[in-house]
Amino acid sequence: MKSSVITFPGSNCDRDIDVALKKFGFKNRMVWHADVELPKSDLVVLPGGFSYGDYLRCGSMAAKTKIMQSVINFAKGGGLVLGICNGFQILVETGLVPGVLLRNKYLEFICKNVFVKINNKHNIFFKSLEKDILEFHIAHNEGNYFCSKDQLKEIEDNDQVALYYCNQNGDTEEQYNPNGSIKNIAGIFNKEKNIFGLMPHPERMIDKSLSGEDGSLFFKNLINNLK
Amino acid sequence: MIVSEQIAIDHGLKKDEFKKICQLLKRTPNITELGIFSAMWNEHCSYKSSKIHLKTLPTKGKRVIQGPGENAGVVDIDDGDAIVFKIESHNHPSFIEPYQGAATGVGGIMRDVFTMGARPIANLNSIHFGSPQHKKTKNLLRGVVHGIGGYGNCMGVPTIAGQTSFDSSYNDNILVNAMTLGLVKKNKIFYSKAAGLNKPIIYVGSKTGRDGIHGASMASANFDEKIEEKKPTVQVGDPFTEKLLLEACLELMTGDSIIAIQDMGAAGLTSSSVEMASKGNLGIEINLNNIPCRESNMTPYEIMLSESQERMLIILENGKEELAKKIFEKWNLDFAVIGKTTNSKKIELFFNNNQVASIPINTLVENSPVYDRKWKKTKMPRRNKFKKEVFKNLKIIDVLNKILANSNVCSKEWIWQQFDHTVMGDTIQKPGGDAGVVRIHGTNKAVATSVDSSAVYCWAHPFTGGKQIVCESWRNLISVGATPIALTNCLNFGSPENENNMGEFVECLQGIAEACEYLKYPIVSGNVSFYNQTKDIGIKPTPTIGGVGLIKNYSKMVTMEFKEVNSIVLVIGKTEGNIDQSIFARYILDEKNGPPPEINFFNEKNIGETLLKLIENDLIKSAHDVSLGGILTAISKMCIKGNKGINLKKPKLLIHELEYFFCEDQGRYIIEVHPNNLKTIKNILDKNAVHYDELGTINDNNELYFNDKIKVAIEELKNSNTYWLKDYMRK
Amino acid sequence: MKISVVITLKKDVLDPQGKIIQQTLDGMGFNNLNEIRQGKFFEIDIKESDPKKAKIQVDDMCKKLLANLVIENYKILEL
Amino acid sequence: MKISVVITLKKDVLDPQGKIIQQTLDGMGFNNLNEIRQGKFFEIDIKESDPKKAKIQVDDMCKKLLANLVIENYKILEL
Ligand SMILES: Nc1ncnc2c1ncn2[C@@H]1O[C@H](COP(=O)(O)OP(=O)(O)O)[C@@H](O)[C@H]1O
Ligand SMILES: [Mg+2]
Repeated sequence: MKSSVITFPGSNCDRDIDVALKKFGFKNRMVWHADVELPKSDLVVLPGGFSYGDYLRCGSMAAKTKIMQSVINFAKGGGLVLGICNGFQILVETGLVPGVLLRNKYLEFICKNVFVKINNKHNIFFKSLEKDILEFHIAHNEGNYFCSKDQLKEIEDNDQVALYYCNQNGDTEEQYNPNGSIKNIAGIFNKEKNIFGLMPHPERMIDKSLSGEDGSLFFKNLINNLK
Repeated sequence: MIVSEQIAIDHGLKKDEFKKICQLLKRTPNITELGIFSAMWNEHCSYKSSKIHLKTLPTKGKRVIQGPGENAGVVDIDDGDAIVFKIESHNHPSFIEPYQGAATGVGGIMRDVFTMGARPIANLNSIHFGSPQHKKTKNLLRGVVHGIGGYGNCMGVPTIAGQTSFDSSYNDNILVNAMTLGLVKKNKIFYSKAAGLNKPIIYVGSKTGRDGIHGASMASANFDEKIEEKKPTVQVGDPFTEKLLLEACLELMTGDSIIAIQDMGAAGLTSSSVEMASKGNLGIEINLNNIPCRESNMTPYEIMLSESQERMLIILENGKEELAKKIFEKWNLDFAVIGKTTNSKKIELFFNNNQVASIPINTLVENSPVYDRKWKKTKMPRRNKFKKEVFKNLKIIDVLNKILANSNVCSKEWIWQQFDHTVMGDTIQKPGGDAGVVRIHGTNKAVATSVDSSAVYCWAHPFTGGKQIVCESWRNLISVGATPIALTNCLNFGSPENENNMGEFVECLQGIAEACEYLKYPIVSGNVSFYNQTKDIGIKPTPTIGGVGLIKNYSKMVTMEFKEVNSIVLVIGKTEGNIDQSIFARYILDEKNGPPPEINFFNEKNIGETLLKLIENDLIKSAHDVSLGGILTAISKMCIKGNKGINLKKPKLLIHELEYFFCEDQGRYIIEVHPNNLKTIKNILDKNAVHYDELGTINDNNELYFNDKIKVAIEELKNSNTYWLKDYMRK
Repeated sequence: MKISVVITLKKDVLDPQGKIIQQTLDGMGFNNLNEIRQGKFFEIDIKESDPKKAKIQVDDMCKKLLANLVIENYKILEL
Repeated sequence: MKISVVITLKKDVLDPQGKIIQQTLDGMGFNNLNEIRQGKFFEIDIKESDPKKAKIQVDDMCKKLLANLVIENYKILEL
């Protein structure tokens, strides 16, 4: 399976995701933001970090790069796109997934482990994943997901919510919401579910010496589903 | 402009110093030259008050590749790998503009590290604020934390450890010390020594603006009411540009184009160019019209003294200009050839085809003033005799809850959760433990690091306090299973012109030096920050130690949380019950006088090395050094983190249980061991003459019991420990 | 010429920054605030001396980059 | 009543955001920009109907919290 990770100026989880993808069997290529062509890929990943310093709005300037036009074309043609953290913010700014990501509720950057509940397994990202609740890791300043009421209804009607913040039992009360996201939303699909944006960093959970190993489950499952 | 003595004084120079400048030059300097002298001769750059004392520090060791004298120290961690590290202060700017002050402090120290060719792999910080009740404290704390996170997080370097304290002596002079560790191949280290004639000097990074002109002088000026006037000297950081600069520099460093490289830190272009020339015993010629400037009409004076951030000076091999330019343009950074090395041994500056400065380098460096300041010895304070009655009305659980919630003991999670501590995917011990630990990417090795200071002990008796902080640093590394290698230090003190403050400096340094010597724990880099005071009162002396240790096989790393029910818990090292200067005495008994706890070097070394041996042999399940708050505080934290209870029994000793559980006698660790290993462990401890007390057994009902009677839920202890700071900040 | 733009969050969009600032001000004794909303301000210095043309361009910048019209409104000011 | 405040960076203070925004706009084809500076905008809804009094209060808020006078200027607008 071939994957491509786009490096924008200011991306800083590009190496981490490269390590993770390779660990679970992807043949990964790093793609520089100034490139125009996207290599042939089964998966394109927009990594975490602070593209363009997160200045103006997170992801806003990366969304205007040439390479993103290729990614948009790839996605619109049904290609698989994963946006993690800053990558999610970029997806939102391009309009590939709905909504926006505002500053966290207390205006504090949050770096910690959280639990997320998988809402929907009828998609290539989560199909056949044995667990329903995953321990993931977040590290962001702007992960407070927001959309209008109408949009929310549409998102829910189309089953586009991918992940909710919860506790280890899967309860999704407000108190398990780290950043103020509407309805505890941690990740969103596009309508067709080939584009997935999430705030947590599964690539930081791929080794028992690190914060946990549920990221391994995610990547293993993804590459199996792709085969 | 004619430079008068008054102008020199306004630049922070003393009358004598101005006279000496005129003598050295055999003429009166012009304003640009005066600016350069004032920057190079001020305390921050010249170390004029500290130099003679710093020379006494042990700086050599079998793993030391580079000691003090470069942008950062370098130590060998085997297999051709080396760690570059240093700590630096950014105190005064952080008080004036906490966000930008702290942010640029972090940016500055990272540049010091990647200047040497190392990719930063961990950040730390040591931050000290006034009393929580003081009206400025909350905003300063918030600003500093946001600033550290704002810069470090954006850079994608994990902040894995740090230290935070509150003390009213910092009310009007907070401390912000930032430390960075970088990883480099031993044979690819870059230095700042110029070499060769007619080599092109290039400028890269951001443009030069009017930021922080006189920032370096500000760091050495007394803090007084005139602070308002000094305001515009604050620099604004641009972490995004720094990230690009990091990647661009590392890219250029893969080749062999660079002869020397130096970041522009304090006193910007002035100190970077002078230092490079001085080390190479060369001259340097710069055309100031070639400097990329942000504002129009900048004068030579402004260009030379600007402290704009995210800039580097590089001396290239001839003919490499195009290659370098391509790389920096790819990263969208400014690039300019601004001059060349010469054999004049002078710094010569040109502007609009006129020479605007010509100063022999040695007058700026070797001939800068050196002072042997007067200093006063601190007497060892008398010990307090506490009557047993004072303990009578105290309930141990109440005392414990109070201590756990004390601003200096409580969990600092609110702070470190705002720092990305997991980016780069190698953090195997995050903040909140004894030391942060990151793996060396792709190997079985890891480095452990921590920052420590004990201003209260240093204030009570500087010499003892100096010894203590080095030992505490050493203990923190050992607690996670790391062999201490070397340290960096940031010496935050009051005015060197005050005999008491100077005495604190000298004696702390003596203590530090003795401890380093005994423990074979050399100092490889550091920084001095004087004039930390408001009006005439200096801060409590706050030397900060940043320690680095090596874990050869990270599967052996130890953490502090209790792991398993039925494990036996021991304290190793002897408990005598000296409570003077403990948090218990100062905070619960309200007794602020008395001597700090003594250090016994032999025990310190012996116990530490024995514990390392036990860890090496997989005999330790968890470990934590005993520090602020004594045994019971240490154990409570281990319970809280591990979500386990414990049945404690006080050993039959003559001292009172409050003294036993809350004293801060040095050189002790709490360890958790499997019952099956107890005998083996006791044998090893006995054989090595390490004293131990058996304290109890870990239980599964999440409660802490004393002698089977008194009990408290771990949940309650946890609340005491975690809520104070969050409540304080969010209210 | 210089043109100024103000970008504000739409009415029904949550403004965490404004909220916290309001709370902080309240804690400082400013307790007669109904609401504070934070926005962005841009001063754009453009090589164009015809105000009409300049405005058209700035309008275009707002639409294409400066504002996210999903959540924000913009207003070009004459200061 | 509602009062608006604009907070801008002082003249010689670096504006990293403005710089990158300008570069991005340039890349998007807006290449006649001299400079862009970013600032903050606040809309303050205050329980005070006397404009003079309201302004005095807002001025106080700016000094004490909203602006950092070390690097920023503020201006109370009449919109
Ligand atoms: N307290 C100290 N202990 C050991 N070395 C020190 C100390 N203070 C400064 N040094 C050394 O002096 C040199 C100059 O330090 P400094 O001016 O802070 O560096 P920089 O120019 O990178 O800011 C450095 O090599 C530093 O390691
Ligand atoms: Mg340096």
